[in-house]
Amino acid sequence: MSKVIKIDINSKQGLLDFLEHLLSNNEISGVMSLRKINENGICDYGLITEVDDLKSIEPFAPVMPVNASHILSSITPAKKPIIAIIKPCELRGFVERVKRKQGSMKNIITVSYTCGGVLPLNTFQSDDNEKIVSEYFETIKGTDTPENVRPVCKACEHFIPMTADITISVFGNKDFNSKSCLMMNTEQAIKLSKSYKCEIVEKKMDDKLMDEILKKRKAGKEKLYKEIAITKDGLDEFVDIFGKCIGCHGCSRVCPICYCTLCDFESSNYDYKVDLIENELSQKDGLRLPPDTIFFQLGRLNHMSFSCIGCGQCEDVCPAGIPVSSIFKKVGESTAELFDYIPGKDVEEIIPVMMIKEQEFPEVGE
Amino acid sequence: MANNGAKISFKNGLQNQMRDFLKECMKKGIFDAVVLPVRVPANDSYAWILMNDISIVDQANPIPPVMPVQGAKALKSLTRKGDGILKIATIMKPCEIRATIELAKLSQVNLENITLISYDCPGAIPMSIYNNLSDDMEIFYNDVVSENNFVSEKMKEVCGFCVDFSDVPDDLHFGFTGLENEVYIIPNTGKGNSVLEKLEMKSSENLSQWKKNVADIKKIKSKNRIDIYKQVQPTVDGLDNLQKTYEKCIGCHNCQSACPICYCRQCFFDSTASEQSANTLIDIAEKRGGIGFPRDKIMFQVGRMSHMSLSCVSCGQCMDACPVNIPVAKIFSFVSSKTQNTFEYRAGFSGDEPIPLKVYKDDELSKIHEIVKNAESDGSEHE
Amino acid sequence: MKKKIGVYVCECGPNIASKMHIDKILESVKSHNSEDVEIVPIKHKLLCSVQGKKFLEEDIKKQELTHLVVAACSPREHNTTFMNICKKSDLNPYLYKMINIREQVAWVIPDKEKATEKAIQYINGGISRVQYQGELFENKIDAIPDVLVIGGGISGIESALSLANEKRKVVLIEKTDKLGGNSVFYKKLLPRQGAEKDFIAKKIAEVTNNKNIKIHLETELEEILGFLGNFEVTLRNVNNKDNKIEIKIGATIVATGFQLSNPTSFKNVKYKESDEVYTSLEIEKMFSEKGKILLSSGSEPKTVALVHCVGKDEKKYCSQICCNYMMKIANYFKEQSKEIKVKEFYKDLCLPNKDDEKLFRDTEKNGVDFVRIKDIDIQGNEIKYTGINGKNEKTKFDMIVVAPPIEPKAGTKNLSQIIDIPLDEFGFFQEVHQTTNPTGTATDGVFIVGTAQGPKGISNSMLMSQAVSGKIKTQLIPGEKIIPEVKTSEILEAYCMGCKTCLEVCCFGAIYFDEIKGISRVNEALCRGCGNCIASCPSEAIRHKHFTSEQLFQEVIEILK
Amino acid sequence: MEKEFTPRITSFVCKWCTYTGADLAGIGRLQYPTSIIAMRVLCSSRIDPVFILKSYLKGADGILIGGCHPGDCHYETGNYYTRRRFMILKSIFDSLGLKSDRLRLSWISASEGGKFARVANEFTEKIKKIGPSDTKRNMFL
Repeated sequence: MSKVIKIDINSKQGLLDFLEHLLSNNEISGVMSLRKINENGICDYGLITEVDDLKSIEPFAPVMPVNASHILSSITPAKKPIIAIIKPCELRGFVERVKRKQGSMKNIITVSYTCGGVLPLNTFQSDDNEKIVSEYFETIKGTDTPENVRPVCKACEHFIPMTADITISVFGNKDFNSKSCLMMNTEQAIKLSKSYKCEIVEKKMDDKLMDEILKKRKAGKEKLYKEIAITKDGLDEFVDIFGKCIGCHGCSRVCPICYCTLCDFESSNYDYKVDLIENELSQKDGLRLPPDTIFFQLGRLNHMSFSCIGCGQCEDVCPAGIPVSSIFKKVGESTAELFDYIPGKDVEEIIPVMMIKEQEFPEVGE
Repeated sequence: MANNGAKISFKNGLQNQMRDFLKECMKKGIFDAVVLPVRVPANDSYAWILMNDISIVDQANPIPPVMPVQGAKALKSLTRKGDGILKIATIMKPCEIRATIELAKLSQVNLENITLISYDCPGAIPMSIYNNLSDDMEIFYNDVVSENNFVSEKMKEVCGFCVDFSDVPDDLHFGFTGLENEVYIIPNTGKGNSVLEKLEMKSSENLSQWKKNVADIKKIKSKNRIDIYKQVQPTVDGLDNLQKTYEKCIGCHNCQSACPICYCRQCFFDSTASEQSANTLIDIAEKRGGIGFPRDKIMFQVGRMSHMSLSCVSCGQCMDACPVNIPVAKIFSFVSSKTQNTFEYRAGFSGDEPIPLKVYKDDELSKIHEIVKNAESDGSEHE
Repeated sequence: MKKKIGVYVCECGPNIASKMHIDKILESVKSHNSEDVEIVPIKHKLLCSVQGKKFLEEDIKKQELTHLVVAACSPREHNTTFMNICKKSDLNPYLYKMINIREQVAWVIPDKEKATEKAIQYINGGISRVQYQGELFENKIDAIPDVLVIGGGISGIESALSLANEKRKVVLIEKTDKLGGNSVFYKKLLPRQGAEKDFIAKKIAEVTNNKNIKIHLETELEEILGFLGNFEVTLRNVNNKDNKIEIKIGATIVATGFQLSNPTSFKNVKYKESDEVYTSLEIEKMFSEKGKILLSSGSEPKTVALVHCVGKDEKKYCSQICCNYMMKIANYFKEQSKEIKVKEFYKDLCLPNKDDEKLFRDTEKNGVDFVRIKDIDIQGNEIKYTGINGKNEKTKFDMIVVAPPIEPKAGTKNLSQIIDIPLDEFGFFQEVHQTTNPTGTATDGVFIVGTAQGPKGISNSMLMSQAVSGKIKTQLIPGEKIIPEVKTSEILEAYCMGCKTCLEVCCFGAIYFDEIKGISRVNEALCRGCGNCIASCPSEAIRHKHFTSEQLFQEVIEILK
Repeated sequence: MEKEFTPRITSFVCKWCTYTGADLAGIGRLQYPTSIIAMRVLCSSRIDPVFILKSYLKGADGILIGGCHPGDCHYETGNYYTRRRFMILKSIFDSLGLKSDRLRLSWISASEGGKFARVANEFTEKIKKIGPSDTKRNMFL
């Protein structure tokens, strides 16, 4: 049970009203949210500090131009309270970044919502934006995930925010367009809302409904994993998947987990003297140039897979159309499972590579 | 450019002819290895493969319908740390050769043991189109090559206005514009000459007809180019327009990493030097009422232009890699035509011509004196 | 500059020569010759001999080698030998690489052809790698030879005494108001320890009078910072915590000792204070003070039970000393009066020292009964036990003496946090390795001696103290500088993102966080060069000197050829 | 008949335990195949999984990591990290259908010369059974 603010206007307006109140009373210094930047519906993330500018926000827009955790990293530690309205996977991404000291939860009040999925950038930014988006919202009033969202979204089981201070019910909320419910999950949120005059009730999330969505998502996951399943041992299938990689490393740059200034795989460690390459050629019929194109994928998996939150950003920016995110999500689940780790679940949890347990994997090494 | 070349007639298609040519060279020990595009096992793309086995050459396609990785990048990965023992030849599209030459000037490629071969280029199909329809596109592109079609509309937009589809300072050039079932092998350098000599091929054929054919296509492309630049110009005119053009930019910097010229290990615009602290960002937001993310979209784009536009070869890779379909390549082509004109420089046209930013001349850029003078007099008026 | 790499293959007498074709090896390494590299392949009968060393030293100079590869025995045997030769020949010793073609080739591969092939591969790896090795310089730093000893028990006293001299001062701190620790209460030491109570008293007098030892009683450690040769230490008075002393020392010995566990904390021991049940230490105290062991009523006990192994099952370790001292106590009774009936109950007898067996036989001869038991219950003055034959018995005694396990001194946990040395599962200080390095700790320059490390008798404690003194004497020679580990990690500022992963995985506290720049940095003095941090860093922002990824990779590639 | 397949195995072993164990195998004149060439590092935790990957993709048929037994690490806890990292990599291999059998982690102490020889023999046999790594012939890697 948590305290819930009820407002009898649609969810977006309700949230807006709440934010306007907080901003104009200096309870917070800014709001970070998706906002519309032109009449075609294109959105970017904005940090808004003026009450008048709040009107442009599109807090629930089903698009992810950037994984917001990147932005939160750049504006934290914040000296004054900021409300960040982000998607559940972005929040989990941020939690993972905070664990790696790439951001701070200090003064960040997170607002998130049950998420119906994100449309690929190209779908969202099309000329039919308005129509596509309204269809999207119509669909997610029920428990079905829209067909045109990112493939990983259809397979996402973590559509309920894990650590948000305030949760809003969007996916599966049939009253989305008539009522607003802001669930205050933490002391910080309750304290913040004290000055806001409103009806407060005790309420719980509709577990049955959420279970129904979860069931469908699980089925979606099964389907996705079947599509990308590797059926035979050996390199061939793996090369089939990643063979078209052009080595642009766009996936790693947009990844909320990849936080390095310079990716190891772009460092001079991977520049070879020509005689080394020629020597390798002497043992093989042919050699791909640039070398290590596919190695990068395995290497990146090794560095971050256990923290992969499956946001799908990598897949969206891949110019070669590789199902990066689907693969990474699947592999990530297997590596995280080794340590009973759920990325983004708890900011206090230590990432698996930073700690050890003496009594684990007893069979390994023998 | 040479005035004479060797002429070969062929029956089984140009690509086969080119493969045979390479195989012959390898058999004779003229080249130890070649770098060629090979279709990947899943058939949905091409990869550059360095091969020394003649039988593998048959798997390669010297004129591939797409350009997933700019060839200059492949050569860079091979020879950035110097030349090797093997004599290596490569067949690449003209823009790839030009980028290679630019990179050589920046010490990113070592051409000592490399023989560059190019051809009259019919263009490349955008990756996103090829990816899903690769088999159809193969057939289509084969027809384009065999029909000698240099103005197909299915190609990347930059290809449509590429006036340099044939002009390229390669060692050897396969010229076939306007010819039917025959091709000129044109030696443009000493290296190219010696290859033909070793093959005992005489380059005695006069090229004037072919050159005229090329010039005809060039005319069409030139016109396209003027039209495109006219289109582009207003979209980047002034800060507001620039902002509007780039508003979709998500800051992924794919354009930069796909660019053959951007050779930096760490882009300046990704480095800590370009980072702003959280407090600074919040202060800016408070002053302006709000800020958008990612930050510095224009800074990155214009900054990148300032860094590399002099060497831009308009290969279009940036546009292919852009996940939000910003016409980056058209803009870069437009801007670099201006910057390169300023120094009467053409990127990748001559290995001997130094990159303008590496040298200076005493008596150049007379215009700037006027600009400085005008600025000064403006200043004095205000005083 | 052209690299000139000497490849010296040692025949090691017949050890290597008879197992492979050395000339073939010498011929094949020439394949590395190129425009930039010249290989000088040379074989020698026995490079580690006096002549061999002289030859190598002179040849490095004569040939003007820039790099050196020695293919011989295991580096465990002669790495240092050849490094020293490099130094003598003005070749940076980090431009040399040793290849083990004896233990790991000649001796494991009987087929001569195959052995040759493997040796070539192995040496090729070395040649490739050595070209990527860089010069490293041993950075000499000043070192303070003085030592801090924590704990004024017998281990601490012995450590202080064996270290202190004109050139090396010792600071000895003790939490209580007197020196001597537990042993000060012993009436007698065990027979083999020879001396009587005087032994302890004499040691205390010696340490008190030694002008090179400064003793602080009622003093504890507040803070310790630094590394081997350079520790900054703050001490404070136990009663007045503001009363602080700051000192600089080069090494620290932890000798905090033990205490006996409270016997009533074990489930099979139940008695009240009024009951005639004593711990061994209480008996020692009583005997020392009164000269006699009496019941609380003042009369002499007629029947005495000595119970070993109390709480051993719960503690899960053997205290090692109880059997010995219980026999000593049994003899106290017998000396006091032959009439006293003494029975010793034990589960296992622990008689590890060479004259323990004699003690046992003498005690038996003295009329002491030994009863081996499976289980025992002490309820007041009554003992219920199950004999080895499975029979249950019940007997009352006038006096019962129990030997509870020894356990780490109270405050050990607290100290472990201050000094940053982990404790083992039993709460004793964790040594580096029980077998190979029982006195070392995670921090170079901090040692553990005596029962602070684990249960042991006085003789073993003395042994440890003297051993550690020896170690310190060789590591910190007055007037000489020390050379910290050269093969350390270094963090490349530009690449570090400050995620602190390396900081978490480092066991030696050698990485700290630079708050201003928001990046991690290495304290090279503390770094032991294991390389764990390097593998933990996804950005490759850490470089392992002498084990760089590039160097290792060169070797891999060559071996994969 | 085809030439006998001699696997190429890269082995990284820690200086304190496994390397010493390997020496002991030699001192005891135990035999093991030429495929194992032990590369000495100070601690098994130095072995970045990326290194294992690199070896694999550059044509190693097998990769052997040798370290001290858990709890015996000369650097206290290094090998526990080795174990975690190894597990992550193994899991990735398994999920992608790459043969994780080609990777092996073994705890071999300084006194276990016999174990070193046994592991070297066993692992080589196993790799022989699996056959040459397909990384060697795949030119699209």
